[in-house]
Amino acid sequence: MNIGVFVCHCGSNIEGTVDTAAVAKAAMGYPEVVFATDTMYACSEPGQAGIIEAVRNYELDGVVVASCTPRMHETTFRRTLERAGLNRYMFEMANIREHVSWIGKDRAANTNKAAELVMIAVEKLRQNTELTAGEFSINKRVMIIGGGVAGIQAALDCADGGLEVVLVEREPSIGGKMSKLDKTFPTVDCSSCILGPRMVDISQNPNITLHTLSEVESVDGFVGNFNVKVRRKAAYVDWTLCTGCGECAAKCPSKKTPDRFNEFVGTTTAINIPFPQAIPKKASINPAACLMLTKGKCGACVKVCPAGAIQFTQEDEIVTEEVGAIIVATGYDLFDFTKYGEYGGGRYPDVITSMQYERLLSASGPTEGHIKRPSDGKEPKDIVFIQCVGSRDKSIGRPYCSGFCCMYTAKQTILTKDHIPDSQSYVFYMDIRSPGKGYDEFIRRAMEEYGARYIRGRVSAIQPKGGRYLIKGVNTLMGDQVEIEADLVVLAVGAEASKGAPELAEKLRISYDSYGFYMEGHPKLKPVETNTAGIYLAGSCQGPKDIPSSVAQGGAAASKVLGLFSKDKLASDPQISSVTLQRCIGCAKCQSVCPFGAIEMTEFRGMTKASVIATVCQGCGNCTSACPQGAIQLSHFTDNQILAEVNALCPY
Amino acid sequence: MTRSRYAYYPGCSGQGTSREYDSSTRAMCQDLGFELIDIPDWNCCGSTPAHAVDHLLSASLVARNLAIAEDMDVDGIITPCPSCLKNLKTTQHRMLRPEFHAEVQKVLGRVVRADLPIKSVLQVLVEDAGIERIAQESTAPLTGLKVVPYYGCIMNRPPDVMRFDDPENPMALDNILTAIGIEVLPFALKTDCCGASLGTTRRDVVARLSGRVLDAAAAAGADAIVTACPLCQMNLDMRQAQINKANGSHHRLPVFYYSQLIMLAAGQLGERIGLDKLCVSPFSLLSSLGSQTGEARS
Amino acid sequence: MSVLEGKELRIIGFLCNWCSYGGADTAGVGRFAQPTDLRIIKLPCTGRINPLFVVRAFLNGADGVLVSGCHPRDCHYTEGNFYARRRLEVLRALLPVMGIDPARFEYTWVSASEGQRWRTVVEKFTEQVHGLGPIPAFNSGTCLDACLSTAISSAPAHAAIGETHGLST
Amino acid sequence: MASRLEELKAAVRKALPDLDVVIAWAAGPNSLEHTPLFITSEAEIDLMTWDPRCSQNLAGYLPGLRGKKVGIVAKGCDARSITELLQEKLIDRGQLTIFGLHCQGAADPEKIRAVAGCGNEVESAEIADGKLTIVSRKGTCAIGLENGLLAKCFRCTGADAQPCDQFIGEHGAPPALTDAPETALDRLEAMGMEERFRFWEEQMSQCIRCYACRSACPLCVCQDHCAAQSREPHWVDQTDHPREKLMFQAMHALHTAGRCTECGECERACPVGLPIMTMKLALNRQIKTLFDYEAGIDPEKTPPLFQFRETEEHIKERKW
Repeated sequence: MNIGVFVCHCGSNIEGTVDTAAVAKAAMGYPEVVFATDTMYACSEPGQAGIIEAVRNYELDGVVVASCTPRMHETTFRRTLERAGLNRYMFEMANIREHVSWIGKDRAANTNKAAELVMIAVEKLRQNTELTAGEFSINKRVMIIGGGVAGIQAALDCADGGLEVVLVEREPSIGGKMSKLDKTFPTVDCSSCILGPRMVDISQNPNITLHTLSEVESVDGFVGNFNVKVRRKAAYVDWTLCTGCGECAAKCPSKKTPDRFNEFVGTTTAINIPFPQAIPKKASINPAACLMLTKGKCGACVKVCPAGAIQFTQEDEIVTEEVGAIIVATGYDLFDFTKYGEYGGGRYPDVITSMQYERLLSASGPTEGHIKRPSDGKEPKDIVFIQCVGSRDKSIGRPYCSGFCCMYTAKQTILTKDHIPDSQSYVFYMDIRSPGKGYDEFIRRAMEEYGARYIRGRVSAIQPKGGRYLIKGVNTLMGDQVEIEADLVVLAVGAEASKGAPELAEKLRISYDSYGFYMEGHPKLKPVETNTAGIYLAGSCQGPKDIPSSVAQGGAAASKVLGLFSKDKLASDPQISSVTLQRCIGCAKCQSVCPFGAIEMTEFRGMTKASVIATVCQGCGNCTSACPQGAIQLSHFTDNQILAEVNALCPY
Repeated sequence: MTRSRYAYYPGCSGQGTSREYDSSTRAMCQDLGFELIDIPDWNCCGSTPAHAVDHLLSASLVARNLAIAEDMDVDGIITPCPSCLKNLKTTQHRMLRPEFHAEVQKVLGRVVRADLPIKSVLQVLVEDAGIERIAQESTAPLTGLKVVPYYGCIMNRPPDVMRFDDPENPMALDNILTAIGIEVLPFALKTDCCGASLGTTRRDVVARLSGRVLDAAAAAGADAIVTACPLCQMNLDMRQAQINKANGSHHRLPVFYYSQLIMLAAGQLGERIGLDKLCVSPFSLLSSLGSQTGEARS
Repeated sequence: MSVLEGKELRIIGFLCNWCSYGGADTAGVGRFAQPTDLRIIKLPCTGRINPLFVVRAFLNGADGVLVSGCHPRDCHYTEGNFYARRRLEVLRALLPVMGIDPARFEYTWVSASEGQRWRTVVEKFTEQVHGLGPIPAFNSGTCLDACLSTAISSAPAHAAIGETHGLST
Repeated sequence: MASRLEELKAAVRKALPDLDVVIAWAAGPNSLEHTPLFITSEAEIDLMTWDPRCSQNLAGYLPGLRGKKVGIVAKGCDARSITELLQEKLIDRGQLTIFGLHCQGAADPEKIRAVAGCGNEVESAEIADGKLTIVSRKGTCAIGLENGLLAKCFRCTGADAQPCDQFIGEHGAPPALTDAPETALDRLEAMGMEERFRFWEEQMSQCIRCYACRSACPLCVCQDHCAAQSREPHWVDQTDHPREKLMFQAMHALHTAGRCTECGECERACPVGLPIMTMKLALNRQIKTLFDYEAGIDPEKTPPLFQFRETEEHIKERKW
């Protein structure tokens, strides 16, 4: 093997503290190195030309570049090798910038270190093999998990792009959090008026299969060929028959059923359609509240249903969907404010969450859009809004900013004034965060046109006082204590990861942060990708987002999928594991530790042998570490390559 | 219940303004089988003034008491006064820092381990004796009495130092009082400040803060307020007239120490309970509850 | 020996490509000065680390070995570091029995963003190893072995290291 | 004993027709240890024997016989190896018939020679009621059996074979043994680090690299593919140097970590008597404390290094 070594100056970045010429000189002494030189900018056009020329002149069949981190230019140089007619994998990099010249001043020590890093790169390269990416076909269907605004956008864009779409939603209707909102900032236009039509489009688009009241049970397979089991929970209503007329709800006797959709302000019936614009507009029964399902008597709905759709015997069913990509848009949940003792820990009826307040504001809400105190139904005059409840607070494990609370609080003060002209809103805030188009102007309007009083400071206690509430806090701008008496307190509760997010992440094999939000592929450059090929993120499941950003991400994720599906075949990374059959004794230890189920046990001349499913293997090498006799090896990270590096560094 | 032998730190007020708290506490502990041994030659904990000016000074004042207690072969140190408790525990907390620990020992000129458990009498009551035990002891439950429990602001704060009960909505007193037949009303101002340390310097503040507590108690429909803190008790009881004057209110709310009520419920009367030491007389209220406790008058 | 006599000790780092190698890069980009002893071997994942690599390094005369990967739950391959943690904890028990001071070996988790933390780890570990000094070397071995090793040490690769070493003195 | 043996023979005789082979023990050339017996025909049954000299763990032969219907005679400790092999699906329970025995300890020839001081010229030996009577050129001497047992008997976790298809005789407790002999691990832990290193350097320089330890280990299932003798991968080189021999011992210990049942075959088989179980004992101890796991107990469990917990309660990670 003829190896060429190129030691980069990177201007003065490396040359400044490393004697690159000396490193090149040392490299000439390494096994199989036939050419070594230092070069000003290896990645520049002339630099790459130099490499190509050397490959030709010295009949190199392997190249080592000592420069910056491989994360920076590995692909650049692999392409250079291809242009020179070599296999792109006959290449190794020695990181002598980030790991040497930038972290040490001692030129002698740096030079020695750089020379050794080049040496281990050479030792590794000596045992590299030419690799070629394999190809596999893809199933051009996409599954979208979560029917909130992000999921809806993604679904519509994919469907318009001609893809078959499967949309899975946990609740009986799509719409997500947005469908619960009354108005949206900063335009104060009606939430359901802008979301409603999109929801209808979903139901009418022939390319979209909708599974509501459904959850993902398990996910197998890999990019291009996922196999997803979906649990369709029993609605106790045959939706193929149900016309959504609502007769059943009208007659249902158990009227005290807690109303999930209305955030438990007000009640609903055991059988119901969550809200007027629900998609699909189908009734479903809450088994915990239904007299028939709990006590075995009633059946009022059966009597009135003109379609005869009620089916108390209905059971969960598992449907299997085969898709090539998955977009996760499972959204967020609201922080449980009862953790805050000083806000009454949930003991005071008129201390409510911002989402509950939205329902009070909403014309389709439990109060037909009249703001009434939950305790006595009176119209509140003085309303205190407290921001950052469950945001930016280390003490309760929520150090992050939920991003949208400042804006929706301002919106709610404006709506409050519209509903009750003689009302007064007070807002306790820490900082105002309104970095969006028209956002800060909107906050100003709330303050200046609608007279919301903004007080910079935290609230120390909420105490009932003669049917009202005394809110004690501090005004950090005035530097004194404030006390406000109010009829209603609205807590701007922050966003937290959707319930069950970690469990879903494990099924999908994607990673999540310590708060349960899903990890994007790269914080800047891969905002909607995950580290698992073929799985994308949209909306608040990746971190709190307002509607515009969620919609944008939904679209972005869709375009990623369309891009992925624009090819008929996908290339698989060839740096994967492979089995030496005669060494394999079929003990299946590799199979048991593979995180991706990429190893299957097969029969070979009557013996059990492990074999790697090339398209599933992600190249982590866990199997290689687990195989006692080293029968399964991860190419380009084989035992011998790593041993060669160790032996080079520690020659006894 | 295991043997409990405690070093007892009465605190200054126990010698003066809250004699009845001290005596009823001792009586209560005796009945419940705690062995209290006064820390010999104990000194003032420094209360609020000391730590306001110098942490080392305030810590050293406390540490001397800890040191003495450490020679006593006891299970821990207990005190009825939350203010003393705060100083004792804060000092112990601060002395977790080796440098500070060393400094304090230098000042004292002796070794202080500062590792004895330090608890309020209330905490010991709940944790060692237990609510059931107290319920058993109450032979003459104070049925019909309606009270609000007032814990004051420092009993459970700061939580990571005090490590007892909920800082925002404590329940220890509520549970004990309920156990002895008293009706405990929900009370949002449980942990508000009464203005304690400003008692002499800023009466207006006390009038406002303590006044609010009295108003809220009355509004809640309470016959009386129950405290576990000499300073709270003093402000609400001794200064009640002042406060009424300042706020134009007309409260006549007896302010009990919980220890007094436990003893009453246990059928104990007389000197040790010191009901006669309360400024707002509780006797008419108690007699209205029926003959048994009414005899308290005698 | 290529180690700069009296100046450096031989410390080998096995780093996962996704988190810790990136963390080391971040430290570099931040110009966080670090001791020069460490030589980093890049692996896809800590799950690729066979504890025997560490044993081999020590038997070959490494004075310290440092393993670093993604924080638990952040593994690029979701599970690799969980397996690694178990394997390395078991290794931790083997080393002292072999007469290799366990303080010569550490494993930790450093994310791609934790450049500052990486510097701390490298500084502390290097200091720790210098505290222990060079690892005891085998002094026995047969004549055949002796011949072999002289043969090896006169092989070109090591001659070259000799030169770079020459440069440094 | 005799009656037990007859019971055992009867059981084997009954089962033999449905089996390809039964692995048992026969009196060996050396009267202090019995040797394996592979029974394929009725006639061979009479060669069987059973007493404390049946020290060898026969489980090691099972993976090699995979695919055949095999019967095996097992002591309590042997059964742990069988459990481990079952757990790793290296043998098939359906193909296996286990004749379980209650063991009162397995004899250690070296120790006996030492204790009895009879050297290698043993002519015959008799075991009767806990006593071992040895006739050698030096004359006749008797020692208490408990003084001639293998070190592992002092760590016995169960004298009765479990799992087992046919149990011969009554169940019972392990032999009541006191003052376990000092192990190399005990000695080692009394030393400083460098001293330990020198200890191994010295021990390993005696190793003749015969790999008897590997061949005897019932869990060394890599057979002809042992990584110690391959170039791909090339973990150990053939240099005759303690470093390489120690490397192999470390490899054996790590490959059997969480799988080793401490059956002691490796040490028993070592012709130069090196304390090569030491590392394995240390690892097992660590595995017990970290994962509360012992190998060869429950065939349903997965060895600890082939699974994980997201939060490992017993692992204290270093905070930097």
